[in-house]
Amino acid sequence: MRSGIGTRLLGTAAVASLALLAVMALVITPQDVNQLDAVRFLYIHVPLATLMYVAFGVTAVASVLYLWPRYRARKWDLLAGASAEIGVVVTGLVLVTGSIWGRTTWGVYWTWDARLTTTAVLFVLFLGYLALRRVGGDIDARAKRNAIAALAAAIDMPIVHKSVEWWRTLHQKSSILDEETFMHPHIHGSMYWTVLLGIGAFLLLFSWLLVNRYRLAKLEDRLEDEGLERAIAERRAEADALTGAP
Amino acid sequence: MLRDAVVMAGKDLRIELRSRVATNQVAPFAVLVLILFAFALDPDRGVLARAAAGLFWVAVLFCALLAIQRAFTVEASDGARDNLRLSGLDPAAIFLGKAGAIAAELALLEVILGTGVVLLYNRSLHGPVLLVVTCALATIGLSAAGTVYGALAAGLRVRETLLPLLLLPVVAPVLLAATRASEAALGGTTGDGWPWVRLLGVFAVIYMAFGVVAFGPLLEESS
Amino acid sequence: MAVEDQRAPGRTQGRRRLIIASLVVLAALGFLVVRGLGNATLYFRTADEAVAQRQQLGTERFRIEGTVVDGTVKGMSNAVAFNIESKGVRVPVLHQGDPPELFKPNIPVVLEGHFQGDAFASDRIMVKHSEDYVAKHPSRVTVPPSTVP
Amino acid sequence: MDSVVVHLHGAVSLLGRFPALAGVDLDVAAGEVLLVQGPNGAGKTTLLRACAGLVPVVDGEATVLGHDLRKDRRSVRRHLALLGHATGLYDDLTVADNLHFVARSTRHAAAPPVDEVLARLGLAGRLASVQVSRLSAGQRRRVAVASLLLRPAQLWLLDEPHAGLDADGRERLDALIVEASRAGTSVVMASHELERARPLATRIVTMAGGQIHTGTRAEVVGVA
Repeated sequence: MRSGIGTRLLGTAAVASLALLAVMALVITPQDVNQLDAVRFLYIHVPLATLMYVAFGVTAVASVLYLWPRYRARKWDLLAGASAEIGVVVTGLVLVTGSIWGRTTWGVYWTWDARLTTTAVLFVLFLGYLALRRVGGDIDARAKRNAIAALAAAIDMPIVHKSVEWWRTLHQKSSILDEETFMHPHIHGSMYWTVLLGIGAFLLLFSWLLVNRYRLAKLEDRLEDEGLERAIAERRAEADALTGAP
Repeated sequence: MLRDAVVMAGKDLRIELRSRVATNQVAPFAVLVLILFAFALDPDRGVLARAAAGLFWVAVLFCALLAIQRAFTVEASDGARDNLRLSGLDPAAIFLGKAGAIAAELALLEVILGTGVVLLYNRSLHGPVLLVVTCALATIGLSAAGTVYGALAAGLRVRETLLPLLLLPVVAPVLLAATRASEAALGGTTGDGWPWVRLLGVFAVIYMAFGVVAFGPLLEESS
Repeated sequence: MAVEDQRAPGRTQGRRRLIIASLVVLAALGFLVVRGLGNATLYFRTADEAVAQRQQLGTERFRIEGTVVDGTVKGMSNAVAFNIESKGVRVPVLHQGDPPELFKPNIPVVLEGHFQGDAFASDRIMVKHSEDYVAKHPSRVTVPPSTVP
Repeated sequence: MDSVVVHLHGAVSLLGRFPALAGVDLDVAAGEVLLVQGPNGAGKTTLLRACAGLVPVVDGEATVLGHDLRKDRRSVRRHLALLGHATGLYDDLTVADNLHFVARSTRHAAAPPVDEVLARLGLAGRLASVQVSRLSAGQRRRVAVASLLLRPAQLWLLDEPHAGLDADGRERLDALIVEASRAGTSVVMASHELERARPLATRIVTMAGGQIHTGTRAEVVGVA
């Protein structure tokens, strides 16, 4: 399984849009009236945060599909794992970029407000999930265990979110996904388009990473499968050796 | 199913009764945690009183971890898991029974710890109803989620280290909500506490439902 | 052996249980979403709420939020004094230490500290930004920073 | 009534990635006492665990007591009894506690009372109220054998049943096996102690390399 033309195009598109994003974010867009240059964190922090939800969303959906007997296939487990791995890295980056941005604008690296706490819990939840994935055992048992763990973490998320949303936040509200103001965005002119570009660029990057990580996982899995057929043959030969000719 | 659950819970509680691990090890550990907090924070008496609710629930959480580990170590030994699978007990009933036994142990520990908080931390009680409801729902939630994750980690070699990593973030809302509700109960502003009780109720209901469905597959995997 | 006919009910029972459990989970989450926002006074209190609860708060530590009133900011050596306002209620603030870089009049801030007399003694200023981003030198009108409704 | 209690054809079971059963063919009739012999690692234990519905059969046919194990390996379990290497007893409970738990959880109406079962294995009296952790290995084994009697078993799966038992315990066990088979219970036992197990068996098969070899050739090879 070599990477196909589609994947390569995807990779090229991701790199190109990231380059465009860099130019837009760092050169073309203006300073913010309050935040000055610090506003440029917007173009990386918001896309990363979007990616985080997408990645864990893919993990949750793939886990449901694995547990659904009609759709059960090992690929869903591999996809869930691949997406969660990227998701954890992205969440780490969300926390880092958020902290730096927070220090320059709010004046603090960290505060226990709703949004920050939820994200931190999300990070640890899926860190645990990845640790569980690395524990060995029978392949199908392992996949089922992983899927259950992912779902248990996923249904915890709305609870965590609500439990901390009863706090008011220091974090600003959503600027993009606000249906009332969708046509009159909270973000001004070129800044708005740059955020959208950023989300698009990072989604391309995510798809590219996911495709490659998933393909790698699949190859590893096939390696084990091929070993299995050989193992059955060897096992039978073991019997023949003991009982004379086959 | 309920009858099966009672059989299972009865067995687990009988094990605790005979081995006395809960009373001889976990309870002293809980009191020790309280004393250590008191020792560390005593110079600033105000801090201790203000943090009492949080410290109480952190101590409960530690004990819950120990109780869950213990509940599944018992099953992991010497083919007991096979016997459980062969027994014909409904997996949902096994879940309810185990969670029930853990909840009963935790309830006992909470009484001990609560007395300790009143004595050591110098707090008085204003809203007993709120406090009792909070403790009940938080305990059910903790044991339900803990039993799910205990079973998840039970067959694994690394369960001692994996269980806290998996469980603690999941029960973070319980810790938060129970602390806030208990603070309200201790401080006399019971009105502030009820929304948190609602959250505790939702958490307990969700993990009970999840455990009833998920325990079958969890018991199956790992041989 | 009367096993064949035992299995079928066992299976449908499992499926029914799964459906009921899923409904319970969804209902519980839905309940949380609909009824969740009971009281929202936990991360910070607005200036007017803090004044209304002045007696109860005593010298307890809490977070307070309000917009910095223009013309009240007085810098001192290693301290700054200003007023914050929320719903027409003003609270005088004395902050120990340097304010963050982006601190200026007419923006909402969250302060950590406690009441000292009628003034609020703060030791941490966090600048609260709105979700509005506006270019620094636009040809259009700037939107005033919003605070909690 | 189906007189074939166990029917395996080309059954494959994996332990992780290892094919412990590599295509097993086996039929066991009602009331039969089958002895499975074979060297260590031949797959005897996995065979018994697969029949008990504990290890999944991933390929071939597998029907036990009328249950297709490839579709559903859970519902067969309450109809059989397995005596494994591990006794599966709770160390902190007493002998009687353990048996009471088995009796209550299986809910088998026709099972003899626990006291009677204790007496049959020579565990009545003082021993019954001793914690299992204080028992000797042989005594633990007896308790595990006792729990067989509390299960509603149409099929007994015995893995090295004689191991660890003293002469008296072996006598009692042999009597139980004979009695059960007369009552129509099928018994499949894996054993290395052939001189003990052979007289009990109505049929003997040999296992090697995850497969069963029936007939004379296996007898001739006589792997033990």
